[in-house]
Amino acid sequence: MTAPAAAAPLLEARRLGFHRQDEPVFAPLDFRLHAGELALIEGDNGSGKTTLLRLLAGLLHASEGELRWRGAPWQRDTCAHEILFLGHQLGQKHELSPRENLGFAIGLHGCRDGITPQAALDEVGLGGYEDEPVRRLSAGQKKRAALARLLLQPAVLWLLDEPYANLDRHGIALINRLLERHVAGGGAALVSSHGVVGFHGGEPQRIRMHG
Amino acid sequence: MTAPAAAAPLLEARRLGFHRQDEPVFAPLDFRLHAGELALIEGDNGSGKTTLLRLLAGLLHASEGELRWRGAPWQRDTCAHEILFLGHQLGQKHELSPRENLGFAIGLHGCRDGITPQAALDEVGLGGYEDEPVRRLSAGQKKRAALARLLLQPAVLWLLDEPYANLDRHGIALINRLLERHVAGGGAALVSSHGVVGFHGGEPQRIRMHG
Amino acid sequence: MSAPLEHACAAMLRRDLTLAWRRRGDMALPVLYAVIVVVLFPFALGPDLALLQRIAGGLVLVTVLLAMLLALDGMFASDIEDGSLEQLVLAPQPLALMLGMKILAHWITTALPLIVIAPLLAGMLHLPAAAMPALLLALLLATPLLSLLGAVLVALTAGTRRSGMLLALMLLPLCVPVVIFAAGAVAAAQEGLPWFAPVAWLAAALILAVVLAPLACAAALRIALDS
Amino acid sequence: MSAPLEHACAAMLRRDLTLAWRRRGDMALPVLYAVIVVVLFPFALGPDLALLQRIAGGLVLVTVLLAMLLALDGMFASDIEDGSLEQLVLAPQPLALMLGMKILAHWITTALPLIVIAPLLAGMLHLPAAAMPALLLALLLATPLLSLLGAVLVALTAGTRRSGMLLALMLLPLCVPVVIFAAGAVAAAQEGLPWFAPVAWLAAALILAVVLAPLACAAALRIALDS
Amino acid sequence: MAKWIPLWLHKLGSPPTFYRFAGAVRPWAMGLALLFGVIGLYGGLVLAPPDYQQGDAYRIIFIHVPSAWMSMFVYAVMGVSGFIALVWRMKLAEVVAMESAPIGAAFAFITLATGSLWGKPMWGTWWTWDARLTSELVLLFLYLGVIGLYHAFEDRRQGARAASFLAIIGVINVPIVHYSVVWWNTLHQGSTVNIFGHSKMPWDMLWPLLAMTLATKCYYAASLCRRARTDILALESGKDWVREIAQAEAAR
Amino acid sequence: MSALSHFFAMGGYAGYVWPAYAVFFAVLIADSVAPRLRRRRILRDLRGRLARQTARERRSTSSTPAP
Ligand code: HEM
Ligand SMILES: Nc1ncnc2c1ncn2[C@@H]1O[C@H](COP(=O)(O)OP(=O)(O)OP(=O)(O)O)[C@@H](O)[C@H]1O
Ligand SMILES: Nc1ncnc2c1ncn2[C@@H]1O[C@H](COP(=O)(O)OP(=O)(O)OP(=O)(O)O)[C@@H](O)[C@H]1O
Ligand SMILES: [Mg+2]
Ligand SMILES: [Mg+2]
Repeated sequence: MTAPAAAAPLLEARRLGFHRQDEPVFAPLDFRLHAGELALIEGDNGSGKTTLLRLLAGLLHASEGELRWRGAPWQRDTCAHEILFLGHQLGQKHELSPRENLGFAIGLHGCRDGITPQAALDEVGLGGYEDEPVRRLSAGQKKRAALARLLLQPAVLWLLDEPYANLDRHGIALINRLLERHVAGGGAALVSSHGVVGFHGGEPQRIRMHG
Repeated sequence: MTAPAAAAPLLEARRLGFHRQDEPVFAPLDFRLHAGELALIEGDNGSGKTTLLRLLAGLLHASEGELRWRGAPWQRDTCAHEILFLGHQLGQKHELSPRENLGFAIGLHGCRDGITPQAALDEVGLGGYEDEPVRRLSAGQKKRAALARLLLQPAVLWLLDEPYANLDRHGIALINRLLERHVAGGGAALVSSHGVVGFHGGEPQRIRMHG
Repeated sequence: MSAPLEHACAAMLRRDLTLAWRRRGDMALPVLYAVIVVVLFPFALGPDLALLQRIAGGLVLVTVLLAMLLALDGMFASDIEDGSLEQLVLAPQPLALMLGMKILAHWITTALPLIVIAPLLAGMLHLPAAAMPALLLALLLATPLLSLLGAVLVALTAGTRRSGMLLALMLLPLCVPVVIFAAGAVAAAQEGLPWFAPVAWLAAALILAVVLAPLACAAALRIALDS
Repeated sequence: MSAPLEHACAAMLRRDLTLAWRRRGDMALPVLYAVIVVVLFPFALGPDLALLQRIAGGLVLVTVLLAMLLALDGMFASDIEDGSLEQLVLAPQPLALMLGMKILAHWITTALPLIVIAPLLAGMLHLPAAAMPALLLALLLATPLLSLLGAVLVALTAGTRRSGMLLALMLLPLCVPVVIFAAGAVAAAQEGLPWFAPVAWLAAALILAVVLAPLACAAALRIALDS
Repeated sequence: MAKWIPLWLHKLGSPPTFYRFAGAVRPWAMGLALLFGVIGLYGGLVLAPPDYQQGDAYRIIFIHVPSAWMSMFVYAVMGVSGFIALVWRMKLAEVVAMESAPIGAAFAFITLATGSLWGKPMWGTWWTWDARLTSELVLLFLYLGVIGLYHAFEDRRQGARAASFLAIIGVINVPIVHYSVVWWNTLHQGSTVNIFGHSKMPWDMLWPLLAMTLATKCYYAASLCRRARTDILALESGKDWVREIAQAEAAR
Repeated sequence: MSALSHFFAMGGYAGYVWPAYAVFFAVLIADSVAPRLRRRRILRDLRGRLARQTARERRSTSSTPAP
């Protein structure tokens, strides 16, 4: 079962656990994620999906177990530029337009080659709303504005917390399209979701949370 | 087609429209909702579902058309105590516990007979979290805490904006159960949603929004 | 079916007081702010006792009123953000009354602690004891007046992006007369003159405000939220 | 692949300045606050010109620093609420540098306007022209010092329920020496004495703070967000 | 955790072991504190002669100076253990740092109060804004800030880390308190006691002062042990050994 | 007697010396009592929690598990 050193998994969790006030939030987890793989995080409300994703993003510190990145212990500095985290809070400034918000994200994270913010906004279906303040967008449009980062930001691992919430059919299809393209291009993604995913690029790995 | 005066629809919209900066947010709408009926509001992101629900709740003023309540023109004072609105923002104080939040809602709106806040919290699956500050709940748990109001607050018409978002399977089933019971008891509900609804109490009316 | 009025009022008051207690760190902010001002002034002016004593009454008054103004800005902010103001507007209760309760809770949690420590602050600045009753009475009348008038303005700006500047701009002209009367009373007391007249003016204004301000506040809020 | 450092810094600065401009109503609040204080004081103290002149330097100084402190509390608040602080922490850029840029933007948007109107305020209170350079220099040194030190403390309280009181409690000991030195310089200048020494102390402290505070701020933020 | 930390320290780092260890140390420390305290007070209040300048008012020195030293010493301990807590995430260091803060605050408060009570007859004022007095006040505020920050967090360990950070930043104030009389010319007395070299103080005044110093040190150790034990109980309340203690105490 | 009152008079500084000592002892006693009370509270809370927990377990084992 052990992979050869050359094909070390992108991300590997070994009995990973997180405690709040000295109580474990979820049972210790073991999983591996290779490049080109998608994993779904499943679990009921309050089972710890968000907590796990924040842990993997580096916002929280594991209380027990180990996290490895490309075979070496996880370290913020080596993998910060390879991870993209999108949580319940979208990290958009409501006073700025989607375009301005993207501009800032690009300044911080850099930009993929061959795509412009305008093209990304068109692709997520916000053409025409580029210069509207985010405050004036509907719930789903806000989400789409945040999703545009997926297109622009160079990252290998996507950590998406309930990306489907608030989106309409087209929006859900959009996410699936983005995920398929990302995985086909050698990326990996961890996605938490309650809904039907309808992902066509192969059967994703499933990580079950028990709160 | 016109209903007799005795069975006037609970809510009736006649060429209802809302303008922002002199532009219509959605095409003029006509619909009727009788007691014991459920209506789904469908539409893509940004098509105006939230706007419509806020309009019906009385938070916004219609720019054109007419809104009638039990056959008479809609008036805040006559129907405020019959309408329950639950929007994207849940109206929960993060520093208070679910129980305290419910206590306030009861003080403001009164309470149905034969149910206590504790029973309502148990039913929405927050037993054990009654005294935790809402801030510490997960996204789905926050939603459930807000849904407990549906059980407690005496209201004929429910206006629910994407109630399914962030909920797990049990949560979705919970909402369907609540809706079925409400409708069977002579209530009415307008629900906006993108997802699969899986409502078993008959085929709901559908209101299509065109942004 | 719907809740009786006195229950609704009690629920409103209880909730806002509980919230203030939960956020007591924030609640203590105006008090600490006032203490900081009074502690810093002797440093900034040098330890000249007569000078401090001379400005004590005015300084305490202005400081307390400013500390209140600071807290005013947030009166509805968190309620707007989490949608509970919408729920209040939709509730089958007279909005003006509910807002009156909110204002009362706000006064209790911000102004009352300030009034309690005001004698202490005045003492630190060596205000003569003779002027103390005038100071307290002036504060007792001026602070609810400011709370009430401020609430109307805050409600008006609620729909905007919390424009603090607008608020300050509109409040300044309201503050000036209040400060003039209140400071007038304190100064008169400090010099041993009768100080009844300015206090009576304040009281009259307060009675008017108690009746009218909640109504105006409710109307302003309905206008501000309608977009 | 990842963005070059100077681009990231520019993006940070540009975003915060744009945001401040969009919320310019809030940005003007400290300035208005300072103006209100300076306008209200003559009313509260009575029109005694010599008295006003005597306290002018200290009053302007304390007012400006307090106005800054007021704005400090909100330095990271909105970024925490909407999750953009998380994104900043996760970005592959040195956090300390990014926070340094944020602090710079904060200083530009809150302190700079205050420094610009400070001569006006001092003039309104009839501060002698001889003391003006000392006042300006003291403000130019004291305000960034406060911004930097304050940012560290604000970062530490970022994970709590934004306890304003705690912040004030921790800030007070920092303010006292800053005010002592700054007011010392102004007072010396007003009396025609040399005022170089206190200003030199402020400058030295500022240099230290510029180097260390962003690092401390980054460390504090990482601790505060880890829950 | 780093390998160079000796094994016994590592063992002591386990909460139940430390709980028992602190329980064993505490009575001895408290006994020594009382012993030294009684000796020092007798020597200071009864045996030592009045000062030729200050009369009997100088007898405040026997509590003022030991408290002042303790306020600084405890801060140093807090800073060091805070540093260990931050770098190695060691639970016990967090406990020591956070439980030192209230004790240090108590000593800082005593210093300020006794100093004021001494200053009134000597300088004619309760308080002036001189450098040493101000920096000691800042020290008290720092203690209060640390305590407040610790309690402001919901997660106790996170709060401990944040407060430790603040404590470390505040360490710069300790040398300022000590050297303020050297760096600025002030009203407050300069150094008169020099333990290793030649003191300016006569021996029959000096030895009670040293006895009181030892007494306060021992008291700190005792108080810290008791507080740490309590805190460990709270932190480990989910563990079996704490439950046993709870049940045993109920039986009594 | 006079020696004792002489001692308590502290050469005219009694009003300063004794309050100083009083502060010293009052603060230190408060400091040592506080953790004792806190310990008692912690253990009481813990026993309450244990009692609730066992009651809940007994309830859940006696009643049939919910579907
Ligand atoms: C509120 C007022 C006072 C405060 C906050 C205060 C604070 C301190 C502090 C922090 C120390 C320890 C300094 C060190 O060892 O580095 C100290 C030592 C001392 N204080 Fe005070 N003090 C106050 C008033 C007084 C007064 C009024 C006197 C006597 C006239 C006095 C006499 C001394 C002496 C003799 C020492 C020992 C100095 C040495 O040998 O290092 N203090 N005080
Ligand atoms: N900030 C917090 N402080 C304390 N407890 C928290 C906090 N956030 C979440 N929790 C608790 O941790 C547990 C896991 O929460 P988490 O948000 O990870 O769940 P989730 O799987 O994302 O749920 P959902 O599907 O509802 O989003 C929950 O029981 C929740 O109450
Ligand atoms: N506060 C506002 N100010 C100005 N325009 C707004 C505001 N809120 C929404 N809009 C605009 O009105 C339109 C309808 O928005 P609404 O929120 O009603 O959509 P929705 O159907 O609820 O969408 P979603 O499914 O994304 O929640 C959108 O185009 C949106 O950009
Ligand atoms: Mg979640
Ligand atoms: Mg919507």
